[in-house]
Amino acid sequence: MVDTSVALSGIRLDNPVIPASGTFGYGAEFAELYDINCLGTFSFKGTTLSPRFGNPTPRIAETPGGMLNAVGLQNPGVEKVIAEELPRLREIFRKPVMANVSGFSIDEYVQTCALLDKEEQVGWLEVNISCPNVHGGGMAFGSSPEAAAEVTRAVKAATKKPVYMKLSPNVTDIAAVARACQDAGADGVSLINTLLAMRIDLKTKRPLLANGTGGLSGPAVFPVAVRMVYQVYEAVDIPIIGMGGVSSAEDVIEMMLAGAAAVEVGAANLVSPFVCRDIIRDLPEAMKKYGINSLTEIIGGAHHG
Amino acid sequence: MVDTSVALSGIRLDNPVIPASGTFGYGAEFAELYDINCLGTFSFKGTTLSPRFGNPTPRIAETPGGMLNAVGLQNPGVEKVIAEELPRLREIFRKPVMANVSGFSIDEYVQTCALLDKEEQVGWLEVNISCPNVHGGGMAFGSSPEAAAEVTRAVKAATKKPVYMKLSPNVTDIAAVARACQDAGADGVSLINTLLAMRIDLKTKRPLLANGTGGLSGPAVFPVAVRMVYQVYEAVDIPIIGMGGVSSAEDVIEMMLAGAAAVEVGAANLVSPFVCRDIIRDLPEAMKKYGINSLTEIIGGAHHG
Amino acid sequence: MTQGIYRIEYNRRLTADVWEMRLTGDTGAVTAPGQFINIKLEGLFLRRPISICDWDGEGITIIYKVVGRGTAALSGAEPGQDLDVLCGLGNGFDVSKCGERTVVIGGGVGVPPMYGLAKALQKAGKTPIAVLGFNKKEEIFYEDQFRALGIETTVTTVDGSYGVKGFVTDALRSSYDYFCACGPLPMLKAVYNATATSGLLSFEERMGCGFGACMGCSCKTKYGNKRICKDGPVLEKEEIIW
Amino acid sequence: MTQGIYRIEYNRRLTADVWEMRLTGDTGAVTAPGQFINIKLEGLFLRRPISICDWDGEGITIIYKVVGRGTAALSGAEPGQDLDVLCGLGNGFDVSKCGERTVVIGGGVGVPPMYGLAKALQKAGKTPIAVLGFNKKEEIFYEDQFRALGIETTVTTVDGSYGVKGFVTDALRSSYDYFCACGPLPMLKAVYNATATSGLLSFEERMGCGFGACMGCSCKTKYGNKRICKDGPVLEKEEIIW
Ligand SMILES: Cc1cc2nc3c(=O)[nH]c(=O)nc-3n(C[C@H](O)[C@H](O)[C@H](O)COP(=O)(O)OP(=O)(O)OC[C@H]3O[C@@H](n4cnc5c(N)ncnc54)[C@H](O)[C@@H]3O)c2cc1C
Ligand SMILES: Cc1cc2nc3c(=O)[nH]c(=O)nc-3n(C[C@H](O)[C@H](O)[C@H](O)COP(=O)(O)OP(=O)(O)OC[C@H]3O[C@@H](n4cnc5c(N)ncnc54)[C@H](O)[C@@H]3O)c2cc1C
Ligand SMILES: Cc1cc2nc3c(=O)[nH]c(=O)nc-3n(C[C@H](O)[C@H](O)[C@H](O)COP(=O)(O)O)c2cc1C
Ligand SMILES: Cc1cc2nc3c(=O)[nH]c(=O)nc-3n(C[C@H](O)[C@H](O)[C@H](O)COP(=O)(O)O)c2cc1C
Ligand code: FES
Ligand code: FES
Repeated sequence: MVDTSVALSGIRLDNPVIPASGTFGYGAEFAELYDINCLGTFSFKGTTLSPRFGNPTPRIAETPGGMLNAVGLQNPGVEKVIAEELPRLREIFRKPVMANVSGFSIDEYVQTCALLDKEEQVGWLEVNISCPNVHGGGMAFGSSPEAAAEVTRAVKAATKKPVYMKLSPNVTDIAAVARACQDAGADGVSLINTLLAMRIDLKTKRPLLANGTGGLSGPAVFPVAVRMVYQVYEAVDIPIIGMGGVSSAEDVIEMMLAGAAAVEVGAANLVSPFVCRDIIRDLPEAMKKYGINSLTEIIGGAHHG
Repeated sequence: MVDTSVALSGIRLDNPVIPASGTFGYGAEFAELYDINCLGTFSFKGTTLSPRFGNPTPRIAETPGGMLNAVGLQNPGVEKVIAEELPRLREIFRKPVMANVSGFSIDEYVQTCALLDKEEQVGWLEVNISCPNVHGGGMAFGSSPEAAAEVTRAVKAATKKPVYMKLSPNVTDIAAVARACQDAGADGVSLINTLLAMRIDLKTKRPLLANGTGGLSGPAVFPVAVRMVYQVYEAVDIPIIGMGGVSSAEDVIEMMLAGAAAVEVGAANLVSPFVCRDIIRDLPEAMKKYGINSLTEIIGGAHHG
Repeated sequence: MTQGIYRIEYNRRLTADVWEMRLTGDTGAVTAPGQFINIKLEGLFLRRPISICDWDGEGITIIYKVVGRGTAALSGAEPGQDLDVLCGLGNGFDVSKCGERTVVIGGGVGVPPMYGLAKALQKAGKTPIAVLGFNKKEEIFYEDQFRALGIETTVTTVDGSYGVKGFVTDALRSSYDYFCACGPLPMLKAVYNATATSGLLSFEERMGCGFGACMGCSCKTKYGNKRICKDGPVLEKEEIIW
Repeated sequence: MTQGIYRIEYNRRLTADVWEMRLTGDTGAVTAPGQFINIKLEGLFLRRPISICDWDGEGITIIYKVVGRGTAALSGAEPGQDLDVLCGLGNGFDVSKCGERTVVIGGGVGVPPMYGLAKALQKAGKTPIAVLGFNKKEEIFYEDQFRALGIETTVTTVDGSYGVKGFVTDALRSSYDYFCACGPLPMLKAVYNATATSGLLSFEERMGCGFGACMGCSCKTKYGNKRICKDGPVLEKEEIIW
């Protein structure tokens, strides 16, 4: 019997597989398809203080081996999430959930986190300082170690839940940002968010997305994500949640060897709605194939020896 | 009749298609396959002052929609390039060639460029300050506007040929680096070099490439490259050579709409050795399909309107 | 919604660039006309959404126009080949809302879902009439199939090369008590403005998932934000903000 | 080198994970045994290099072991399917350098190029002998084909389940005046050390292009830097730095 369990800040997960924020809503669409209690946990849709419609459409574009999105953090706002989504979630998911939070000012991050801090069902806060699809916020905080540290400190003071800072890959030195988050008290880091990208429509000769740019994710970014997880692992001692292009049990193992304590799966859910269930099903066999008894033991394995 | 010609710093190219440095050697392998005089020009293998063997193997890995390389600038050194490769090239290519130059100190860049400056066959210098596969140089110069400007100034003082600075995508703000190059006298910028990335071998549980990390290129990076060309176009007035994942005539047009005055094709040459010839063949029909009479007229077209 | 493997029974050209494909497989998830399927194609990341034109216990008929890489690949697929399909997506047309004499209006590749809808209306004991709009004679398809249902069918062509010259709105002459429409945005707007009755309109949007997970396809309505893929593609005339 | 479309004539299993495939197409670019082809597979970016086992005017035979996604896809390919192939890559074995009594030594999937080499040596009027190494009896392939050439053939198995127990070097007993070897690196090293004569060794390396353009496969030799794909895969014993 292989052991797929891992731990994130003292909370045990049956397995490291976590649907990524923005690709799993608040769980309801997938609960219609399979019992989502098989998941390690999931990270719910990026939630902000006020309700947001997000960007105009088109918000989605296809790219080689991946996709662009410029959803722009559409969500009903934290109060409605607490009042409506979490009670609904309780019916379909009995594990602690990861609350993904975005903001446009430090104050907003703090208020949103403070409200979610009271929710028993929330296991961790994943603080997104890396959304490339909203102007005047999001990614800016993730672009410099100082700003990232400032958000971290402020949020940490507002909650007792473990705080995972979600980092942007659109930086020269992601390890420096991760280290700043750790020094400011973060319990962990999550990476990567999407790579800032663009497609142009040859027919209209204008950017395809209404927002101009969008965030690239999917298999195309996998090797960039592995590299960043690997670099951050050398820079910090807190757990890393690795993501970016993961679509198979093998990808999960590769991400963990690079240094991830758990792994999120994003875009793959959109094209293969059962992918997380299937990855969890496939993990034990893949572990056996590569001589792995315990996933916890392989975290950062590529750094040793 | 559509017009595929473009100009780079006063030198006219029959078409904007340029095989990218490191994927076309010094032309000989491809001249065995087709008449390479159909090309706009080509950028020869990154050349350094001294001969280099480069990194240990494996240097190559497959990724979803792309590849990693960690060749590490293997080349015979500038003197041998001038003494042996350029005379050989003269036999097979009668157009000005783009000389791609790397270095590990400003002095090395300067010396190498000064030597190539004397070669009539060299039309442009493409100064690579963005190689992610060599330690203690290369990418470091491309990671900060100040360092990039310093190399630019030094090289400009050493040559009368137009100087194109080749930029790294592994930065927070590529437009700032491009602007610094322009301000320091660059005649143009070339982007993008490869994205720093990694694969891990599940069997050995170690990084697959002997060098650890490598550079990601191929279709996977195309939307990131388009976005960066678009951003740089808004920041500078000098010509941009766009590249990253280009594999078809449509991709060339998309890159030019984003702001590229000419387009390099890299990884695609390795898997489809005739791809540049085919792109050049396909361009007129693709232009007609999208109502384009002159490629020069569409440069940066996605920014207008 | 279900995910399943569907076998191509046939794949035939209807016009220069419009194809009809019959897929054999589980249709248990189809609950209403106007729903769509989402097709995975080798080498492309996102699935391609195509409306269900007709369905029965054994399979589904779709009609698609070749516009890009995905639909081009689809047109090259051979009978006997298997496709990975998400089936039964979207709300579809609510037949119970439709009147006794509902006009179903299709434009171009908006025609296909109207065929399944017309059949469903008949099954519900109603008497639909059809208006099908095309650019020109060569692009017309499925007129005979509508007529074979015994439905009063008017075809319009923009260039007047066949049927009524003009747009679908130029053919809304017979009396009707409800309308259902699917087609390009300008057509939907024209129908919205030309019709006096209530009705249902089916929309398109670029989709990430097609089943409500990504918020890629959201639009604002008078009834709140909706996802075209899950809360649509069919919206009520009354909720549309134009 | 040429790029061409090759049709799969057959694709059959030789052992649990080793397959033999015959490809029909232009073989004009093949100039020597030990050259290889580079195969494009749908959904994979890099081509996959596989040695030419045998060839004639109509096509090529290859033998490959399923080790990853590419070779797995190859094993699923059906007769009649077309493959995009770069043909005639690498230097191959120079038969003129070989002695009258050359021992051709193959280990595992290093055996295939030795078959074409053995035939070429015979054609050149020489009398090759063969030593073929496998792990165990179940993994043996092509012994009969070598014997059918009328060649003195010794098979070794590591576990002794067939033929000589041990490694290929344990079977280098007959006298020989030259050797050619292809197989895993440890085998090549052992052969290098065990042989007293000159010889040629064929190497593997991860490749970007396979035709000398990318410097992905370089190695250092006593004669200077070489690209395994273009200046190799066959190197002379004397130039190898070990
Ligand atoms: C609910 C719904 C039902 C549809 N039903 C039909 C139908 O029955 N028959 C038919 O011919 N077409 C239909 N379409 C349009 C069809 O989805 C597109 O023509 C198709 O996706 C184009 O794919 P492509 O790869 O050929 O084009 P590309 O332009 O290469 O596609 C690139 C990306 O853009 C998306 N895209 C391009 N055009 C559209 C579009 N018009 N709507 C949504 N996404 C688009 C693609 O899905 C893909 O993600 C429908 C669209 C939707 C949303
Ligand atoms: C000149 C040459 C001749 C060869 N001839 C044969 C042959 O006749 N029969 C045979 O079974 N195998 C042969 N190989 C090895 C064969 O190329 C690999 O087994 C194959 O590429 C694995 O691909 P994959 O997708 O199944 O494995 P994956 O591990 O998924 O491949 C991932 C990447 O690594 C590369 N790779 C993996 N293993 C090797 C390897 N051993 N050598 C080079 N690249 C590798 C692949 O080409 C691909 O780019 C030869 C290799 C070379 C270089
Ligand atoms: C449609 C879509 C919406 C997303 N929304 C969010 C979000 O609200 N908050 C967030 O932190 N990340 C968001 N992301 C980023 C993902 O959580 C993830 O970091 C990224 O997509 C990389 O993983 P992947 O390659 O597996 O998709 C979104 C991604 C997609 C594709
Ligand atoms: C094998 C390989 C070698 C490369 N060597 C160089 C080099 O020597 N100098 C350089 O400036 N860029 C080098 N590059 C980067 C390419 O020129 C190009 O910037 C990059 O690959 C992006 O383009 P692509 O996606 O079309 O490959 C190399 C790329 C590859 C794949
Ligand atoms: S396409 Fe994903 S929610 Fe509609
Ligand atoms: S693989 Fe490209 S030079 Fe050998």
